[in-house]
Amino acid sequence: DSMVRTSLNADIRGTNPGVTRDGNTDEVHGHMIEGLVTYASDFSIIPMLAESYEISEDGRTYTFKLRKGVKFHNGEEMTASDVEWSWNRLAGEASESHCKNFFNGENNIKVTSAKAQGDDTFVITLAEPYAVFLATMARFDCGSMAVLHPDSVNADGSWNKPIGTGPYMMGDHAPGRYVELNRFEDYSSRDGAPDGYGGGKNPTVDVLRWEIVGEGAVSKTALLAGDLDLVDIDAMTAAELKDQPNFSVDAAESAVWDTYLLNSDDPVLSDVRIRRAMAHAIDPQRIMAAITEGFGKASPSPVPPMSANYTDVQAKYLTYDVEKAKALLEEAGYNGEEITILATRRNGAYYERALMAQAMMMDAGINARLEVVEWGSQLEAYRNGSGYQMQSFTFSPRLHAGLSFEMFTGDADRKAWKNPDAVAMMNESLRTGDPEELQAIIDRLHEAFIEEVPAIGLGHRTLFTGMSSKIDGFENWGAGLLRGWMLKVKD
Amino acid sequence: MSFANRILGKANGLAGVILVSLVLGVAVLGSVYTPHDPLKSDLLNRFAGSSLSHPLGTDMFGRDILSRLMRGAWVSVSIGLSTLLIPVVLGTLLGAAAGYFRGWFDRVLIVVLDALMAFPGLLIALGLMAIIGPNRYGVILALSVAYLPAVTRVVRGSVLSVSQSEFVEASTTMGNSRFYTLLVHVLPNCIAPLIVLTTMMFGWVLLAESALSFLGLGVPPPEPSWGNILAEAKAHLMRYPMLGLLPGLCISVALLGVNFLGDALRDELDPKSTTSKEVI
Amino acid sequence: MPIFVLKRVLMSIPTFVIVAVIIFALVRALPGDPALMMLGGNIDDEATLEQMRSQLGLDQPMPVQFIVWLREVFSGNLGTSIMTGQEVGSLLWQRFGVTATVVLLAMGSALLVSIPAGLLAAHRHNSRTDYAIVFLTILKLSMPSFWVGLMLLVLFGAILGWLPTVGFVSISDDLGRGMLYLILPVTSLALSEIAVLTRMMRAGSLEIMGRDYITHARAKGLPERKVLWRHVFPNAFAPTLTMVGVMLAGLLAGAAVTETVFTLPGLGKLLVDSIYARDYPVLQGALLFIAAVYVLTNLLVDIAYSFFDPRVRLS
Amino acid sequence: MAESTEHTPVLSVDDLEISFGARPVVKGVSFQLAPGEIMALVGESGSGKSMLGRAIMGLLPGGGAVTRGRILFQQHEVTAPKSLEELRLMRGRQVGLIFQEPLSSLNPSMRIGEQMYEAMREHTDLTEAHIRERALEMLRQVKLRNPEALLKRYPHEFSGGMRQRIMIASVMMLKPALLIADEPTTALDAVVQKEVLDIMAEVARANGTAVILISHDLAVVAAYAARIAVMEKGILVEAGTTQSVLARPEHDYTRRLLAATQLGKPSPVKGEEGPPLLAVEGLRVEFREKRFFGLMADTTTHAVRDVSLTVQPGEFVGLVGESGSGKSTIGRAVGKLVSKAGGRVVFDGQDMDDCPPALERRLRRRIRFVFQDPYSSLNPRMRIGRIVREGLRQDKTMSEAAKRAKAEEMLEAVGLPREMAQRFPHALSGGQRQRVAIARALISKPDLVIADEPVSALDVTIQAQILALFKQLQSEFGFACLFISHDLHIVEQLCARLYVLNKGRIMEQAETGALFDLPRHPYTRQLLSASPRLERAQDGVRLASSDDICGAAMDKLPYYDAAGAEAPYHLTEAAPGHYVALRGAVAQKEWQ
Ligand SMILES: Nc1ncnc2c1ncn2[C@@H]1O[C@H](COP(=O)(O)OP(=O)(O)OP(=O)(O)O)[C@@H](O)[C@H]1O
Ligand SMILES: Nc1ncnc2c1ncn2[C@@H]1O[C@H](COP(=O)(O)OP(=O)(O)OP(=O)(O)O)[C@@H](O)[C@H]1O
Ligand SMILES: [Mg+2]
Ligand SMILES: [Mg+2]
Ligand code: NI
Repeated sequence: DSMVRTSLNADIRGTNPGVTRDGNTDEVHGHMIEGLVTYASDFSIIPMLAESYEISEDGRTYTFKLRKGVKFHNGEEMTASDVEWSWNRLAGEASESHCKNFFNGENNIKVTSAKAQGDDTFVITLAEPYAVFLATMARFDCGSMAVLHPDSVNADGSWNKPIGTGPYMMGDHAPGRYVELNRFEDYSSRDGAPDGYGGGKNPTVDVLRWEIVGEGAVSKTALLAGDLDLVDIDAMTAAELKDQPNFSVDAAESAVWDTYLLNSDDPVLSDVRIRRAMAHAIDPQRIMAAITEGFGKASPSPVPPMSANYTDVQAKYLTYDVEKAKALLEEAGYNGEEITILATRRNGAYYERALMAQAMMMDAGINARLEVVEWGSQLEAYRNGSGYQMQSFTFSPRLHAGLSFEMFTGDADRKAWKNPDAVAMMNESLRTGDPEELQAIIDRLHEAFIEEVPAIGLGHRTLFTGMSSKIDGFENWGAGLLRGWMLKVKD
Repeated sequence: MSFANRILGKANGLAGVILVSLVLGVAVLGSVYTPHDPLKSDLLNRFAGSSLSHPLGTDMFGRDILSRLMRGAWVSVSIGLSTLLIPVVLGTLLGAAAGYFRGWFDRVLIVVLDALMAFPGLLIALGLMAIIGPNRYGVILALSVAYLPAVTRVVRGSVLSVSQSEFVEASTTMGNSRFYTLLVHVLPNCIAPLIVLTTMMFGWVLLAESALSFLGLGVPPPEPSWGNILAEAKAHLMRYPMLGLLPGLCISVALLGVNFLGDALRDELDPKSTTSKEVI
Repeated sequence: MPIFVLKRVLMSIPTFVIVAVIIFALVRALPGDPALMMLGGNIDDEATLEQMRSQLGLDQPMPVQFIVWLREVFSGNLGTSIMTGQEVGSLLWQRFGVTATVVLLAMGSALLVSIPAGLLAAHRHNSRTDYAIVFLTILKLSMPSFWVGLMLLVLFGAILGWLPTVGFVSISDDLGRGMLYLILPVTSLALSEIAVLTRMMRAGSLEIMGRDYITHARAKGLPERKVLWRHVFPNAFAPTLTMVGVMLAGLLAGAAVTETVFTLPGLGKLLVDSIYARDYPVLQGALLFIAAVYVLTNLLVDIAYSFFDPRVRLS
Repeated sequence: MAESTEHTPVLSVDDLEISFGARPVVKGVSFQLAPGEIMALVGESGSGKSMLGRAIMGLLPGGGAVTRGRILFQQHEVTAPKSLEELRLMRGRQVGLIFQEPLSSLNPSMRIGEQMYEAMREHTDLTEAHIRERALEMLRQVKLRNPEALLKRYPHEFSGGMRQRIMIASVMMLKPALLIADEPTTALDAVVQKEVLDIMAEVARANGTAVILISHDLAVVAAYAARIAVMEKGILVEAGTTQSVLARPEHDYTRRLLAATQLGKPSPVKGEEGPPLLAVEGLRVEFREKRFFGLMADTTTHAVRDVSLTVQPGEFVGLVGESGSGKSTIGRAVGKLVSKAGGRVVFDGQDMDDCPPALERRLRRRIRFVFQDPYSSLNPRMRIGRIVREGLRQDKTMSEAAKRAKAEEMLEAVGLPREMAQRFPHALSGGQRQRVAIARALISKPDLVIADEPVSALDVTIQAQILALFKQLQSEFGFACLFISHDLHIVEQLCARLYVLNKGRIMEQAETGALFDLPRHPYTRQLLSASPRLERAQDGVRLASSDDICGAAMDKLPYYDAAGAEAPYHLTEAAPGHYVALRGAVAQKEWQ
């Protein structure tokens, strides 16, 4: 049997997709389950278990035609009633999943009905049209609203095990030690090449095994020792491994956005000139180069470069210019008030980014101070939108340009950008179904973003993967999730 | 011969004094003068090798390593010493009282200590930092609390043994108060393990501070301490081992000094050691 | 013995109550919210957060939460993990098994090395052997255990390729392979312990070395080895023994660093993970469990203590 | 191993000098010892006797070294051994050393049995059972009762004399070719002392063992040794056959020594009438040894049973009795160092168990102790000066300097040079430590001194000096003393009244004069007759024959006998102030 051994920095939280989950868990689940639609590599939505879908004129009714002959891991064939059951599992009243709130009107989208029609049609009706409905359905944290066989739960309704349609099925799970998935022999692939999280999936590796390794240095050592085949590595290790014979390194830009959130409610930072001065004082290019060992480059817009909505407009940002920064400070009457940057010692260079920003701000005459706290504390400050002036922060991939702004724009405490005009624009971008209109709104949003500086973008994180030379077929993509079905093992 | 001369007359004493003075000297110097600003980063000059202006090179942010180590010496040594204060003084008193008076005091203390020890240092550190905020007092307090039970238990154990001695009984029969007996007769005879433990703890504190730093709980960066210099170097150990070896070396030197000095002190306090014999 | 043990166990009940209260208060005082941690940074809406909170029972007032927890604990139910949904009781037990194996093996081998080394250093006081032993132990004391662990891993795992770098096989499943996985963590832990215990042992022995009964033992014509072993050791061991107790308890409570570096699914790693994830049930359960381990270990040490010093009576 | 023949000496010491640092403590000592010969080494306390003994073993304490001369034992050059192994093989097997201070020489954490066996195991091929048999036999020979049980016990559970006998047994068990016995009987009463020394002499004769008997007791020496060597200040001042040295002492020191054995007329210190200063009433002390944490049955030692005694203000009271009879325990009970199973201790009209702590502490300060084992009662980390000064700690009226001066004065009064104030206890000789303990007790002018064998390790000249000091201080500030001793002559000199103790019970109690003149209880008579003494003859000093001890009333009374301890015990007044223990309740008139 061929096997690929990779690592996770923490154990999966469970086997119940969309319910017991976190980032690591989603990656494992993603191999076992599929939804009706999913993301392509440019983050557009493509059908997955649906053969095709149609959106009604008024944009409220979505009709999914299901693919035929798709088998569950237990050998049964997928029907529309399974889809309806699965939908209710996550989005129904009794759902334990956070995904339920995405569809019950709590957050813009209200699904009024989701019903099977016959054996191969599934229809969802919305109370109001909403452009990102499909993108929401495809969310990884909901397992793309995974379609599961009802036997996945026990008779009493409690969770048993995932019986999905994905190319891999659940294997051995030794808690705290490893998770194994076995290739699903009867997997019915779509035609064509793999595209993002969809397209044709023709798995060749029999067993995928994730070892739980809490420490990056250890997984790297294990890779060198040949005990692991494929691991996520940091920039430093990538630079080091690059030239080693039996290993290869993949570096790919992702949609993970590294940024500095500014607290506009703060007395000092409420002056936009100060915020702008800060943006001019910070050089994203140098910082990105430093934290990626030269692999990555700056891309300060919240919209990721691989997005279809990333244009020349999004490439603009307040450039590094110390003189300008000083002038702005002068103008704003800045008087050496202390500005603290909140950061944490956590993977993801939060601390390093903060430190470099601090040094640069000091150069421009800003009295910046670093405050390093434990992650839990920073997260709390983030959520409350208070207790910080500036913090280095990272947002996980948002695969719709509107959502890229939504993640820090809105009325909630935690959102850095509360300007009503911006919020309105952002909401608009989520509603429109017209691509051109969307692009126009996104462009306007970006201009306003640069103008008002609610956050200072740095760039989209470069993800590094180290592999032994026997691994073939690996390709990273913007969402950063491993796609084990593309892997091949050389002999 | 004076006390100082006797210490200096021994190989370990001499080595201890030299190393400790070196470290203290650098620490004091580092608190007022460093060749470069230890906080000043220079992203164009990262991981620079040794040069005239940066004799030990620069780190991942282009900061001068020598300057950071010098300032770090001050921070680490002052934290290390202040951290030792609470557990050693309080632990000795508590342990001594428990071991000597036994009875309910001992029992209650043991209960409290067991309770205290049951909390991992990390948790205590987290809790304290939440209350005091992430600053060096938090570090000092958290580590002090973490090491208190060890000292208390070790002292208590020794006191249990020593207080069975007849000279302790002799003191009691003289109508000396129990406190006096404990202080003058019992404790000085428990000094050996205490010295060893204290000198070892100095090292633990420096390293523990490093571990805390890594979690964002130590001395708040960018202020350098040997511990957080070490912690920051972790990611670069393989490629730039010097970043980790240098602070490690500093810690080793300080520890060697303190431990040698402790050994010499122990020897000196041992009435049977040959050098302490006043020849008449 | 049973009476004594019973008394001590009864005595430890207040410890547990104190511990339980402190645990609860401390855990709740930690900054950070489990629901928030669980969702990571991706908080998309308050409703989700609230839903998560009520699922975890965190929306109840503190005292209610405490009573609920205490009641559950007394009925033997430590709850389920927020993180993984596993039963906390069985989770702890399982993890403790791993930690205990490693820690006890390490402590055993550490004692085997450090007692003779400490005795030897004291015997050859101020000789080159003594200085060498002191130097090595101090050197070890100044090396972070994380670093030492990693170096061992790199050397034996990556460079020499003799030992596995990741994974774990329980020795109850496969003794031979299990041992293979244990060598490095045990060595790494033992090294730290050796450094500490050797120094304690040396100091204790120096103290005893000058006693008249040691001279008397020599006057009997005993070989030096026996003098050291039979006369110096038992009398010098007391402070070391206390230290063993303190360390053993500490390590059984979790050797987080070692477990992280050597990918052992042990209690320490669990504890640290649960602190980071604010996994209240696991954290609270683990702390209670650890308190029990402490009480028990220290009890054993106290019993052993009176064995080494017959004058100290158990009270 | 080469055999030594009759005419070649087993041991020859040649111009030996031992120094601590630059200070020699043994200066140019030479002597030879033939196989089977018993030589006594007497001399001033601190004259280097113990160091000489230890040098022969090659076991000088740290800091001490042989700086000149050599020691040849059989073919082995001890001062320049070929290897350390050579010395080791010699120790124990061929040269046995009985240490002067038995308490600190026994390993506190090892059972007595183990400590006895291990040397046998090392040096012989005997089986375990044999070794145990030998150990039991040896313990029996030194008159320890119930040796099977003793083997399992720890040193701290024994009385001073018992430990000493254990030491003797464990060393003699190996039948060495040379035995160095350093003050082996300081804590033994006359009866046991005689028996133990007889055994030693017999073993020596049977095995051709040469013995160096270090002793302060010239009477003992006269009884057992063929030759005497006298040391003073590190120099061997005189050596010769016992007879000639005793009869015609040549050196000045020897003469003084012999002169000091004549203690002159007893001058007991009588107390005042009125209420007693110290009254011990019905004291009982038991040691309960829990086996296996109380799981197995307890073994209980009744150390003191129902003892009542009084000490009048200013009175010296003697407490004599067999080793292990509970003398020290009574003293310790008064000092609250052991817990009482019954009875009361009343000091100056105040029940010590029933008074507020502050008052109790004030009372305690008026009582001072001299412990039987001086070494372990001195804090090893305190200099002598400070130890003595500590006796004055409670005196708030005196300045530090005055205390210092007083302490040095006191040191001189007990015959120690002032400079000793700077030393630590381990750097003193046995007798010197004993004197430090006395100085510490007397310096604060207490009302009561409980002195447990305070002069047992002192040579007679210093003994006389100390006794004189006691008397002088007594007349100066009038303290009372409970004097615990095995040495009847000293007791006779000092004490107004005597209590004779056996197995935790008082056997006889009377004024000293009356008791010595007319001892009634058989145990007292035995004690008196066993005690050797020197008497002046025309040609110097000789050993007095011991059978002329007044054989008083050979009555047929049912004396209480410790062997039948279960019988009812009754203390009856035989004459005014003279009490004797009888079995059962015998009416007084019956025997008057
Ligand atoms: N460790 C030491 N350091 C320095 N001086 C010492 C040491 N031990 C003994 N002495 C000194 O050496 C001298 C001889 O001591 P030693 O013990 O041989 O006397 P001793 O003749 O046995 O006396 P005693 O009859 O009192 O036991 C004493 O004056 C003593 O003070
Ligand atoms: N701590 C103890 N544990 C058990 N038994 C003890 C203890 N201390 C003393 N004994 C026993 O009590 C008895 C009396 O001891 P004590 O020391 O009073 O005798 P002593 O009269 O002073 O004898 P000596 O003249 O030999 O010193 C002895 O049999 C001894 O074994
Ligand atoms: Mg002597
Ligand atoms: Mg006694
Ligand atoms: Ni021979």
